[in-house]
Amino acid sequence: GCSSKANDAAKEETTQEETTQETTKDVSVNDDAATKETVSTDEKITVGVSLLNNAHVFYNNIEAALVEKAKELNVELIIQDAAGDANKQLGQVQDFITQDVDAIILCPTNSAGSKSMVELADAAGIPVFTMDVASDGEVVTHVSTDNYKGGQLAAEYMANKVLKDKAGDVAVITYSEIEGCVDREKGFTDWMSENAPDVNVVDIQNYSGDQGKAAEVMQNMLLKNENLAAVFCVGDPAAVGAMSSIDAVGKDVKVIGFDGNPEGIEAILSGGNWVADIAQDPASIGSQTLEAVRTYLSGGDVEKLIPISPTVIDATNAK
Amino acid sequence: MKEKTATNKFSAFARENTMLLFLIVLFLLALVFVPRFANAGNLKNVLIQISINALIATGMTFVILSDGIDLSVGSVAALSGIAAAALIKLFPDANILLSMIVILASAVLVGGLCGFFNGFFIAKLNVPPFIATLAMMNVARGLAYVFTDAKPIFGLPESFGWVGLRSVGVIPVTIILMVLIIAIAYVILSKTCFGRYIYAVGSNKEVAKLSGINVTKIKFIVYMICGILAGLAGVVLASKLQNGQATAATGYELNAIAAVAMGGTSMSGGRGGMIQTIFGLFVIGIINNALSLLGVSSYWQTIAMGVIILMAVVIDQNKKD
Amino acid sequence: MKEKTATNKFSAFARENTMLLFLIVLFLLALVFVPRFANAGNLKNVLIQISINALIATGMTFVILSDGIDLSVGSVAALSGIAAAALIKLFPDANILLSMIVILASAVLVGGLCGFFNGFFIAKLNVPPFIATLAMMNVARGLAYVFTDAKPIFGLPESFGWVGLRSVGVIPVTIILMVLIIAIAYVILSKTCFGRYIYAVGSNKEVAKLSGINVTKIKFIVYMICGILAGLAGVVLASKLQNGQATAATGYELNAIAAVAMGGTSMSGGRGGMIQTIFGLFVIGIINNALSLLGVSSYWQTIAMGVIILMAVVIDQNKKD
Amino acid sequence: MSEKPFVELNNINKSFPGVKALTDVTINFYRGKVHVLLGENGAGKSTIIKVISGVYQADEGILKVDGQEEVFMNTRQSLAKGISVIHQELSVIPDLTVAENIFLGREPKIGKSGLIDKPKMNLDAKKLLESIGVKINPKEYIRKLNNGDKQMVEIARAISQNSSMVIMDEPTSSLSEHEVQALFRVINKLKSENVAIIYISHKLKEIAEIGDHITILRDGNVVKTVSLSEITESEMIALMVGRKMTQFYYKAENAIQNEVVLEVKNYTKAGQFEDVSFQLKKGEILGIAGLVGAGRTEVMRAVFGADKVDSGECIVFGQPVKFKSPKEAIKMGIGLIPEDRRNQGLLLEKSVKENTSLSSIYANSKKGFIDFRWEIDSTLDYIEKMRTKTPSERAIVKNLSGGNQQKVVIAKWLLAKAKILIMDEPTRGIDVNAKAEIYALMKKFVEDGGSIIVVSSELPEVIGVSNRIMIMREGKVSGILDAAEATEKDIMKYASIHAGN
Ligand SMILES: Nc1ncnc2c1ncn2[C@@H]1O[C@H](COP(=O)(O)OP(=O)(O)OP(=O)(O)O)[C@@H](O)[C@H]1O
Ligand SMILES: Nc1ncnc2c1ncn2[C@@H]1O[C@H](COP(=O)(O)OP(=O)(O)OP(=O)(O)O)[C@@H](O)[C@H]1O
Ligand SMILES: [Mg+2]
Ligand SMILES: [Mg+2]
Repeated sequence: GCSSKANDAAKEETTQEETTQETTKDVSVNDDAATKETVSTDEKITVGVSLLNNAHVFYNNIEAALVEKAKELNVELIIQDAAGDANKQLGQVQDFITQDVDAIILCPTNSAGSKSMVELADAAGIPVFTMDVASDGEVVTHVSTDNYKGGQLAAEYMANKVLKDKAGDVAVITYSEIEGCVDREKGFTDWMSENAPDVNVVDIQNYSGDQGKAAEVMQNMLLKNENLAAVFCVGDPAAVGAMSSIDAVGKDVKVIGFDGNPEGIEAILSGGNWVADIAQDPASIGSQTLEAVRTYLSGGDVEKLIPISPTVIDATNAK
Repeated sequence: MKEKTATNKFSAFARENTMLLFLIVLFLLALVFVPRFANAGNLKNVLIQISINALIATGMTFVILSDGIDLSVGSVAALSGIAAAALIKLFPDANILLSMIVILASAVLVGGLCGFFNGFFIAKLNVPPFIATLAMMNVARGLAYVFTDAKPIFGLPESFGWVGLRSVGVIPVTIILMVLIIAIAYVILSKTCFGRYIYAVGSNKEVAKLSGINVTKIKFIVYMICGILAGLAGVVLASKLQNGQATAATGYELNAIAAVAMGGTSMSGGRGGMIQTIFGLFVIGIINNALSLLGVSSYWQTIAMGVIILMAVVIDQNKKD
Repeated sequence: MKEKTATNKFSAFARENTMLLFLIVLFLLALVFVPRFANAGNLKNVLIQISINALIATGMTFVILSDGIDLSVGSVAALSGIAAAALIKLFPDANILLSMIVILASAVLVGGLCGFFNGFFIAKLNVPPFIATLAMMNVARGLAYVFTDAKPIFGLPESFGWVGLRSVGVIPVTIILMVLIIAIAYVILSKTCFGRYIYAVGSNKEVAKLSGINVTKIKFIVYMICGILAGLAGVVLASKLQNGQATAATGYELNAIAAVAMGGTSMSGGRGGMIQTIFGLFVIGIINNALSLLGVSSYWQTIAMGVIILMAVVIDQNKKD
Repeated sequence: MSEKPFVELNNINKSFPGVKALTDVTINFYRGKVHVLLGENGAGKSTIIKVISGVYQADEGILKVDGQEEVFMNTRQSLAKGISVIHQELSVIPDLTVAENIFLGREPKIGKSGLIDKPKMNLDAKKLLESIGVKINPKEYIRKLNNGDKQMVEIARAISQNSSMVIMDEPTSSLSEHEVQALFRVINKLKSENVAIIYISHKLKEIAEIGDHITILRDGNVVKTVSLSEITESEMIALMVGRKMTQFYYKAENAIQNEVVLEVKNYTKAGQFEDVSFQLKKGEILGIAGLVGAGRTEVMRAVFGADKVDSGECIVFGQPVKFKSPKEAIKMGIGLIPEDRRNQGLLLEKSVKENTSLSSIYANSKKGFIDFRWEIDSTLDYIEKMRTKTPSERAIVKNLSGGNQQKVVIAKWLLAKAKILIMDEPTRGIDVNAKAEIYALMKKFVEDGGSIIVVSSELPEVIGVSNRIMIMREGKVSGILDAAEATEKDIMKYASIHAGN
């Protein structure tokens, strides 16, 4: 799940307000609550889901949670994968509208791009819920991990528990093509510069989502920075790649990952250099979103924003 | 006896037009087996869904017919979309006309410039097309990231969405644009001397040159056209999604090439054309739409797409024996 | 007078070997301007870093020389890596020998099978290579996802990492493997009949056929080789990263083709070879390494890579005038 | 002919879409004999060869080799039965060396290793080439050779296969006299080794010199098979054409006017030609003779703007020009019929129509839009005028016989209204009848005010059609003769390397 958008709340609020003003001119966006038909709690409903990228385990975990929860809530799911392509996602939303679903759940490929999808759905009277990445369009509710916060957590853990005396050289392996990952990077570097003046972020390199590339980047980092003490990887695949290079030269450089994928947890438990991971909770994201859908369609109220907090996993709490 | 000729005629027609038959069979299968496929709204969706690829594939048809290839189209589309988005932000109150001017200008300037460089290296400096456009693919994508710092450019004026989102009457502007571009391309390729020259260059450069065709110029123009159409696809995409983003249109080059090649246009130039590309676009578009409506998992969609493309081409190939 | 001949000889040599000179200049520039580049450890790193691409590019050289292309190599690599990882999980206490057997078997079986299908469609059913391997690219990647559900297969025995992570003496196994494969490929292509036949087929299929060469068979084998080497790259990658993952090696086909083509091997077959591919691999490898050591931002790295590849080819091209 | 034939054809039929190429063809070929196939372009000669060698399979009929019925599916199978072919279209591989081409598929190996024994291969190739009297470096890449040398390489390959039958489909079309004599020595040697030879050529003199038996074909039918001693040249022509031919060379004597339409002064290009100067008058046919590799083609390409020159001037219709591309030359009314029609003259995959109209389509377009009516009409017009044998104007030129392909190239330039035609080996591979037609066309062309430069390695042709003859040797002009007085001997004296200074 390398892909959320961690706007600070203020920014997000204003964006959404602007949006509202603009769009009301043409399409009725906000008043779908009034026009919406309520469904009784046990009646079967159909929900279209477009996930950001099924190539990432994170979204598969969300999907698994959705499927699990769907049985419980008597929901029929139509799950599609946007493969990171906004245009493809738009096509899927169109298809959902054709299929006349009762609600749409999106993991938007990007915030701005999903606005028109939300508008399309609104025009067809179908409520939209977002997960993971917020939309600039007006949605019923948004459920997500705070990536920026996650980056801060990683920095905090590294400064306090990994480095000696809150000092040393550290590096980041980032994923520059993905907004959410850049937010993690920012959360990390911002926290360090504010709270740990003796920690130097000496290198930031991109792995483009490719483990193999992460291994190369790590090799070069190790060579460049002899005193490197720790690396923050914005995704677990980056950490896997980094670990292979660190192990190969046998240097003592600690790694903190992000995602909370099983391979990361196993590595932490095995007591190697991969010492901690920032875990998201895809299962909660999935199940809470679907619950919100059910509640909303039955006429209940739902929060506009349901935050799912990231947590730190290390040897003390990994299982 | 009469019957026999009828059958013969049909089988001759079938042999000549396997791709059309394949498309018809596919369409009928989808009509029968895919719920809601036959819906008028859905057929419109299919058209909208193929429109971006259609614009790129049209440019790609020119390039491939001339015995070239353009791998940079996806990146060029992204860069043009970004340029359009960045430009329109200067005019927050733009009306539709101004928006369209900005959109067109960005497509023509950015796409045209990228195409110009491709053409320059390929036609003038003899760099193999694969390499020149691979380099442009990197450069354009890199510039897109540098320019946006990987953040989408959003908060665009309403009017910017006209071409991507609105309709004239019941027909979406995107579809009108697509039909228009395809029609123009068809006419150019099959009715004009310039089109004929493209085929000649694609068939045999040396012969074309000795017959008095300015091969360098033709190649140049072909890459410019492809660049401009990629740019157009990029700005339509940006309009549709109401933002400009560096990751946009990633991998679209392969979709476009697939549409061109599976229709039956030869990858080594000189044979094929827009009709073939239209078949390719529809086959791919219908498969995508149908599988999506059927709710097939994305993994299986990938596999099915591969298998069906292969099937179409195998059937099409065997008629030639 | 003597001097003049020396200069002449040098300039003749330079004209013939621009790619070598380009590589030398690049290397010297990196030595001088890139801190820590000259480090022995780093030079080893460069070799390790190009090794995966080298394996794929070697197979790609065979295919391209025969006037084909293989877009499926990245997907095939991923699928083979997954197969190896899944297989080794059955033997948690595997020693190095067993691990290596598993690794080799996976590469040969999965890669070979994918190559077989590519070869079958291309050589037997006359499907254009671009389409056939594009289809395989989709199918293999789709299968990789279906098989793993996009979850990495991890928790592999220590011994599995031997080929990707360990060294024999000071030399990493990966490098040894790379050198071995390149050497074998070089001998096959330039010293054996089979190698000559590949050039003949790539140069002119019709004539090759008239000369009594079994063109179908040659094409078949070429895709099998490419598949197996892609598979090998995939298992080495899995060994290096100690897991098998469906997203692995995405986009590696373009890297491999770039290495082959920029070295000077003709994309339309018949001309070029392993020497050219080695140049291409090193130029790309050194640029990547140097830019990374210089701490150039990834966006600019993309751009610089595009520009330098283009430069190399332009210089190389102009010698021919 | 009491001996059993090596290859027997019994009632062979073969059709292509729209064409019946062979009808009930029955011929026997014997060991130790040279059997000539003669017929107009498109008569079916090459098709017979391709059926025998397994490139095509007969629709009906029986092919027997050494008394055994065979259906070859590819050339590997026919080769295995001892049948070697020198195909009409150059079939050598440009990206391999001479030696590699000769031994393609039969490379000498080091032990059983599969590694090629390159030194042995190069040495064998060298010996072989020497034995047929040509000097070609076995390590040279084919793409660097001229067509004549490429042809010799093919011949070397065919005879090195130690076959029981060697088939030669127009082997001499790109050879000069010297090489032709070398080839004939080879053929005689093969005969003495009891090899069966099928020989196809449009050059009647050669046929008479080398052949034992002859089969004359017309429209895919065998007209007659006789011993060569029992037939005269004019009988042959009558049989193949179906009528008597009265005139062969058509020389326009009185067309020449005083206006100089083209003047080349001191054309020089390093390594190719040096100090070439000549004039061409309106209504004149200037022949250019010389040995293979004399640089004639290079000069003509330079005049046409296809290649650059280092120095020199060119004046066209009184106007000094420096063509940067053929396009500019064409604008001034120059047309070039290249020597290699398959690679330089025709878009092989395209139709007769598209090829014919290629150079004039723009001039006859409506603001860039093709005038399809004009295209069809003018193509049909030229098909009729030139008697091009093609199923329709939409037929793909690749499927036309060689001679008919050449007619399409000529039609292209006639349609483009060229005022100066440069014809490089215009009748290569063309039957006598078509030749006569082309000569007639040339005559008409100059009489209508055009001028022609004709490059030809066939001395009778240069003498027969030209008004003046320029002879080149090793990139230089070695003499200019008046055709009315020139003899073959004179020309050879100026052309050959040993003569003079
Ligand atoms: N592959 C093909 N497809 C269609 N028609 C063909 C094909 N090959 C040959 N033909 C036709 O068959 C006829 C015989 O052709 P062939 O090449 O045997 O003539 P030829 O006697 O060798 O003539 P030339 O002297 O010009 O070489 C011609 O009409 C030709 O157009
Ligand atoms: N592609 C090539 N590469 C290298 N040398 C060449 C090439 N083509 C021709 N030559 C050489 O250039 C010289 C001139 O060749 P050119 O073909 O102009 O001669 P020509 O008089 O027209 O002979 P021909 O009778 O073969 O047409 C010859 O020495 C020839 O070997
Ligand atoms: Mg013939
Ligand atoms: Mg010549």
